[in-house]
Amino acid sequence: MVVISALLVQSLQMAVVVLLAPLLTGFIRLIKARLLRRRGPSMIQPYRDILRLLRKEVVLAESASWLFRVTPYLIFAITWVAAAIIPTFATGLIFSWTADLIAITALLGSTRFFLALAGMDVGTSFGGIGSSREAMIATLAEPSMLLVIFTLALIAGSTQLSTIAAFMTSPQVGLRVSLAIALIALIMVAVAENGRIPIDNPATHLELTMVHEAMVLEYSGRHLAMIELAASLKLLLYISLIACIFVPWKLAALGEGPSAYLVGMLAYLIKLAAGGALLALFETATAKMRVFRVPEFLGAALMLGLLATLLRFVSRSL
Amino acid sequence: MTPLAGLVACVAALLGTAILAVLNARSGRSTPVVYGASLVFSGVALVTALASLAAGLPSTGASALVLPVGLPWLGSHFRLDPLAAFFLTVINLGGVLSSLYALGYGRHEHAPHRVLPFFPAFLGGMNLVILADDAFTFLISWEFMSLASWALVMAHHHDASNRKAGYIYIVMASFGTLALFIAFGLLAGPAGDYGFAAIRISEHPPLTAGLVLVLLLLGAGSKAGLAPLHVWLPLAHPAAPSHVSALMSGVMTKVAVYAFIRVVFDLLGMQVWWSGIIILIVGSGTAVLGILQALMESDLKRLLAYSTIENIGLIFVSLGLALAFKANGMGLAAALAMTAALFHVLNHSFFKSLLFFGAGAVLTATGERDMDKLGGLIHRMPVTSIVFLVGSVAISALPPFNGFVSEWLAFQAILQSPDLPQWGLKILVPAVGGLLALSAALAAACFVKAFGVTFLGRPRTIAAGQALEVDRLSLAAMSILAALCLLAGILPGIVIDGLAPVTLSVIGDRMPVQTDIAWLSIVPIAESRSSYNGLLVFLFTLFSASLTAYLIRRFASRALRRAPAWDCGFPETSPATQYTAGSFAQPIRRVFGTLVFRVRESVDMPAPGDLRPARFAVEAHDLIWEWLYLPIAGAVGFAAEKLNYLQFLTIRRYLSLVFLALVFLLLVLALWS
Amino acid sequence: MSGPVLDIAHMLAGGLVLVSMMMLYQDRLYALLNVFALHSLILTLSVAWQAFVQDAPHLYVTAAIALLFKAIVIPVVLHRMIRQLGIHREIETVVGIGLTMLAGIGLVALATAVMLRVTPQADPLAREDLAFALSVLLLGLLIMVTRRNAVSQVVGFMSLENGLVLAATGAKGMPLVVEISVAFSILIAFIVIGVFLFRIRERFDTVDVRALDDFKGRRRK
Amino acid sequence: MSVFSSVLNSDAVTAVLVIPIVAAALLALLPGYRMPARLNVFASLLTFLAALSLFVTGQPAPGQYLLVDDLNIAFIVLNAFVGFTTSIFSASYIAHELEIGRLTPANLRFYHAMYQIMMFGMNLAFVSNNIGLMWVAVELATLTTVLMVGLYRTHEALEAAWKYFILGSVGIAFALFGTILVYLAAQPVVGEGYDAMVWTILIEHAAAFDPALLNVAFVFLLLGYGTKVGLAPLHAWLPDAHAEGPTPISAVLSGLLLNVALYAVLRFKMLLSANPDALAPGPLMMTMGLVSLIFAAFMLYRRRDIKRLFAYSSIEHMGIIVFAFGLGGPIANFAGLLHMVMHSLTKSAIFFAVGHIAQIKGTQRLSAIRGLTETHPGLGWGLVTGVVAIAGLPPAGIFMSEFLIVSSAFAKQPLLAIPLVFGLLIAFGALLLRLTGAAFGQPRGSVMPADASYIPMYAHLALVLIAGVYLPSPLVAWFQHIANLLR
Repeated sequence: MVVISALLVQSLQMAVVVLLAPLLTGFIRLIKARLLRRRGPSMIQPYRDILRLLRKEVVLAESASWLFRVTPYLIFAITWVAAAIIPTFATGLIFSWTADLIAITALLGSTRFFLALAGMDVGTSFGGIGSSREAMIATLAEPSMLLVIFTLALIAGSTQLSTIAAFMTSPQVGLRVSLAIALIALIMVAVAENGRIPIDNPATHLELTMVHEAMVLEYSGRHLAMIELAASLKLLLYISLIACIFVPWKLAALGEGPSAYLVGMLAYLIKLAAGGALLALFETATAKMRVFRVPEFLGAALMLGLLATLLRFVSRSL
Repeated sequence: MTPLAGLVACVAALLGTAILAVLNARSGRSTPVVYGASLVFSGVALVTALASLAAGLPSTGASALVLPVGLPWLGSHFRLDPLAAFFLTVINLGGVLSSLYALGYGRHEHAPHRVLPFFPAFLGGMNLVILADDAFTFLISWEFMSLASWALVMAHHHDASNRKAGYIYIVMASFGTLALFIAFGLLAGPAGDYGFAAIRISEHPPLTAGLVLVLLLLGAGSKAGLAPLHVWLPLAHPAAPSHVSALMSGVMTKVAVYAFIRVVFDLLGMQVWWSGIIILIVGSGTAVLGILQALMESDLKRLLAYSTIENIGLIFVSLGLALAFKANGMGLAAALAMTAALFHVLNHSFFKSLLFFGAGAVLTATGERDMDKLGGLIHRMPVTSIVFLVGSVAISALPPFNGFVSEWLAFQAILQSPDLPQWGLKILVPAVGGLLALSAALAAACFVKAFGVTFLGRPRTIAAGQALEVDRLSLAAMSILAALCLLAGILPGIVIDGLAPVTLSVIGDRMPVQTDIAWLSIVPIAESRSSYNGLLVFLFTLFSASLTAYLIRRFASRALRRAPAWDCGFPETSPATQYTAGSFAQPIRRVFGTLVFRVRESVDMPAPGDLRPARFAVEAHDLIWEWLYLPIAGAVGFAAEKLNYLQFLTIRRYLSLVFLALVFLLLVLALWS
Repeated sequence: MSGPVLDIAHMLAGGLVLVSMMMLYQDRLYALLNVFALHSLILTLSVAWQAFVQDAPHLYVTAAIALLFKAIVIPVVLHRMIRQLGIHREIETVVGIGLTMLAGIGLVALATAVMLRVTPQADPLAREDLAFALSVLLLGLLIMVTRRNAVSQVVGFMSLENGLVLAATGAKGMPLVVEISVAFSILIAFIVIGVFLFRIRERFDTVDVRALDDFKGRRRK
Repeated sequence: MSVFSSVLNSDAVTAVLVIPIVAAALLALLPGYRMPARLNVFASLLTFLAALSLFVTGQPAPGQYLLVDDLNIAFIVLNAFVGFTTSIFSASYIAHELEIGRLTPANLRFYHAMYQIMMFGMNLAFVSNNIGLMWVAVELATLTTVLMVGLYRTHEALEAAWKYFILGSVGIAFALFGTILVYLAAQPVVGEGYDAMVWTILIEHAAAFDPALLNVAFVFLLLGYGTKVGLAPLHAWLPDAHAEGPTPISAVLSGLLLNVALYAVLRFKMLLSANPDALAPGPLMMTMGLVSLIFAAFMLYRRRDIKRLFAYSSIEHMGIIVFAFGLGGPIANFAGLLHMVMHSLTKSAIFFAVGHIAQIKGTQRLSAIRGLTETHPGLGWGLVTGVVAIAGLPPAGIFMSEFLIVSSAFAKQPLLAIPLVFGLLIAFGALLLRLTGAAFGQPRGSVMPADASYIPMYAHLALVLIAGVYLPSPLVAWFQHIANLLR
């Protein structure tokens, strides 16, 4: 009986995650528009875009191989799996024991790996630009992410998200400098990974500046839909990751009644809205960096991660 | 017929095949015969080793054998214990698959008589090193292995760079062996009891233990490719035929790791904790430097050789951790670190052999090693590209393949470091963790480049355009390796439990049993701490991918049209506009290269109206080669030049030399007390 | 060996060392040959005296060889060869005469210092005799090393050989002395013929590779 | 039986001496080329069989002049074997030299006679119990090689012979002076006359000799015979003698003559170490060995002539052997003996190959010799195996001896072992550099097939390769007995 209910909760999480992702993207675009004193498209515009794309015909380049056609499904599936493991409204999900935080980072790494390959598959220079810049960003973002995970693992004594969330709500955590530094580093990495404003502008298609867009330049129709959905899913994943680690209150524990799940769901929606709003605010406040200033930005993230780990080591309390 | 006797018989058979191959090297059909024979003998050795490992040889009562060969008064001792059994499995698996691959690939060899006799000798030498149980047999098979691989590197001797690579390789191998001579001289002591059993019993003062460790780092480290001594590896490995490069990179470097583990962990027993620091620094330095060099390469086989250096760095970091934990008495953590190291040894032999086989297939199909002359091979060589993709994903440590599991175990070992008492280690381990993460990310970028530039996009030359798929045997060998990579990634529990007797015999402790954990996931220390389930992640991904595909097929449109690439509206761009290996690595080179290789990029843009073509030049320096090896070569040359005058003196001056020697000796006698 | 016998042998050996020092001083070839003849004469006397003292008849043969071969034949042959081959009479020394003399004195001091350690229980004659023999040997070698032209180096070698014969005859009852002195005479004959055969005019250096023109610059070795 | 064996044995010793002399006399008379060459080979074979018979029969009591003990049997057998194989090689080498006219039948008669006299000289040196007789024998062997080095009558050959002759004479003078000093040291203890020159008597009373005299004697003997061994400051004659003389002579020089002088040095080292308060010979020999090793290692780099390259390699290996005997102790002495035997076999094999290569290519310049394994596989791979063996790579015997020397050196004298390892590495680098150049790469120079005699070369290399892995136990026991003898 317990297993069935756990499975139910898990499938609920998977459904919720997929449904909320476009809404979150739409909400962020709406907030940015309103901050710029524009009406902006409605929140549900991303749903319409995805459905439109699903109906359209796929225009495939002649030199594209089978990898080009398989990648969108693979990227969406892996991102969906990663998102399904991160606790959103409830911890102790049945699948969360299959992969810890390091595995989730590695899963996201493989999505980047395949996307970069897809970018180079068609054999155009823009795909090359996107892939090589994505590779450069990844070489700095992933180590910073892992250093943040080291800090959390050393403080909470585990890399399992449920245990970390439980530890964060327990009184032992207290106010720690290394946690604050880790949060900043995690936010910088999240911004870089999702290709938000300081690193890459999700809105424009300007060849010289784009990173993420360049790789998916050749995609169309249902493939593009899959990739757009995966991108927004990834954004949701990062925000729920930050929420689960640093704002873990009101997460329903395993086996509690439906009321706890409702409360958890509500809290999660509030966290998402807050996160989206903060991101929109952050994006309108800063301008996009030149590509070769990105290494300094991510280098700072890497140093912060290392500092957090070292501080954590230096004394138990800090 | 104990397993050990069987193994020694297989080695003797391999050496016999080598001698036979020498005799009828010229005849046409000797290629399949030799490779078939080495396939059979390595196969038998593989089964024996695997059986004895699985049967769980008691680490103490391992079977031993003495032959009247070798040092006259000692005879040569052979011993099979779990550590030897594991490394024999790795070697002979590599041997079997490279023989299988060579059955197909060998036909294209235009000078078979230079490769055939030395291939079985090379395999036999490696097996002997693992089986040896006394210093002399160990060293003679070690150096025989180097000699056989030198001969293989010199197979294509018409190319001057191959000759240079062979020369540098054999000189550095000899340097390593002399370091090992000294190490075993110190271990055996003045009485000269060279048997490993005697060395284990005799007590070694900490200073000698430290010195032996450093000498091992020089000897075994130079063969494995640790940082300052790695310069020969990217020259020699690509120079050999591909199935030999796979053996050298995938398997011979592991023999060096075995030598390090056997002497430092088994013979020396207790170690001082600061020796861990040396290994950690050297290992992490090697890892980062190796992969940065790989990123700068545009020659596919040299790229793979440099990536071997990176993986060896990872293995030595795990070994350093194991040493540090063992020195502080943390048995469980040491066992975890050692298992991570051994797991990575297995993984690296899988995917590196696979990648070198792939490079060999590309070389046979296009006759080209330079990535900038390839491209679009995925259309012409479908199976090779799939298998190469599996290898690239595995080596970039991405789930669900095996590279990720050993990386994950290494990170779990690093996360045990707060319990270490010493300050130095406490600070160093996270920094090393950071470097490992950096090298893993760089590896992923490197293999995106390797696969992307070689297999994807449009063919850059006619040769790449007309490539044909390689023969079935090579594909079979590569597919087996790809399957092994996936299997080891999905079912890591079985491999970890297989390694348990080895860690028990070497560290004296083992990881908790993994196979009886629910759903086949692995839990290194505690459930709450961390767990990973390769199988479920793989199935979960497959399920969600197929679910999505079904839904889209069911509801979305299935229309599809082929058209010229959009490319932001630029019509028919030539294949030259594609990203090449150099341009792909340009952002990373700009970030890391200026510091590590003193990279200078110079763009010479002509003024408008000037007909000169624009010039772009990248100037990079291999600092280790320029600051360590060239000065040494220069010094030797200078000394040789100066001493050379002594050859052209007059008779009178030679007489004055004799006269001075006489007067000097008489003075010594006069002054001698 | 009572006092006076010891003194004479001693005096003759000392005389030999003195003449060796004189040879160092010569800077003319003809003078050098004459001094060498004197050197061999004193050697003959010393060997004859030893023969008389040790009443060993075979030593007379050595004395005769020394007298006939080295005191007379060799100097005359060399004399004529110098005139016939027109060898330049001036002896080119590598280092100044003064410095060579100093070196010679140093060598004699070294020889005596080395020999002083020999314990007195060996009979005293042997100890002094050896010191002198060693000095003559070292001086002979010094001559060979500091002279540039071939003839003076041959003379140096022969004086070295005289030192050896002195040592050999000094050792009482040593067998094979005659055979050894005969062997050495043949050796010297070979050298003199060699010098004549190769027409080595000026110095050993002429035979040396670097001086010969067709080898210049092309260091083939 | 003992009577018979002693008779037979005394025959063996006399046979070892008489056969070469008789052969020399015969060869001096026989005109032409075919017959003398075969006789030369047959005589060497007889000498070799006589030497082997020394094994079988017991050792005769050391006489006034002759002595046979374990130490010199090893040297005699090695000497006879390499002499025999070199005579086979010289037969085919001389045949070719005659074709291209570098040698005339006239000086062949001289060549074969000198060859056998040299063998006689060497055997006499090994067998002689009287240190004066040993001096004469060594001198005779050197004189004959001087004449043979000058055989080609070219300017370089004469110049090399002249240099060898002058330096040799000075060396001989030192050795004689040393022998006289030993006699003088022995005379008060042993009494006058022959007894004071007989080695077996000397070794018994060595403890009572005057230490200072012994020290001076050892210095002169080391410098005297050291010149013949080719140790560093005294080596000047060796490279030119090897390069300019006919190749069989280079093989014999490298393989055997250096061992004769080394044998003499060992005999006197045993004398010295028997006297406790005399100067220990070890450090002196070790320093000279190291100087030779490192000096020769550096000289290998700039060599342009292939025979001069291997001449310097002989100096280097002699340095290692003298270092090993200087180190002392059972392991090091065993290693020294093994290294000496292996070096003789390998170096003569290399010179066999180099001889034919020089004939085919018509020159000895390394720059003109390329891609041998391509054009002449038999010779090319023979040269590769030889150089690999001499450089100390397994499975050759030299690897085992170098392993024993380095590890025992490190266990006993770590400070001295570091320059040893440094020298070995430098020499290794030079040898392999030249081998890579000569044996591999694009073939260059004439490609005419070689009608070379491969039997002696591959016989030697087979022995060396087998010895690297397996040494028969009687041989090992015998070598260990000698090692203890040498102390």
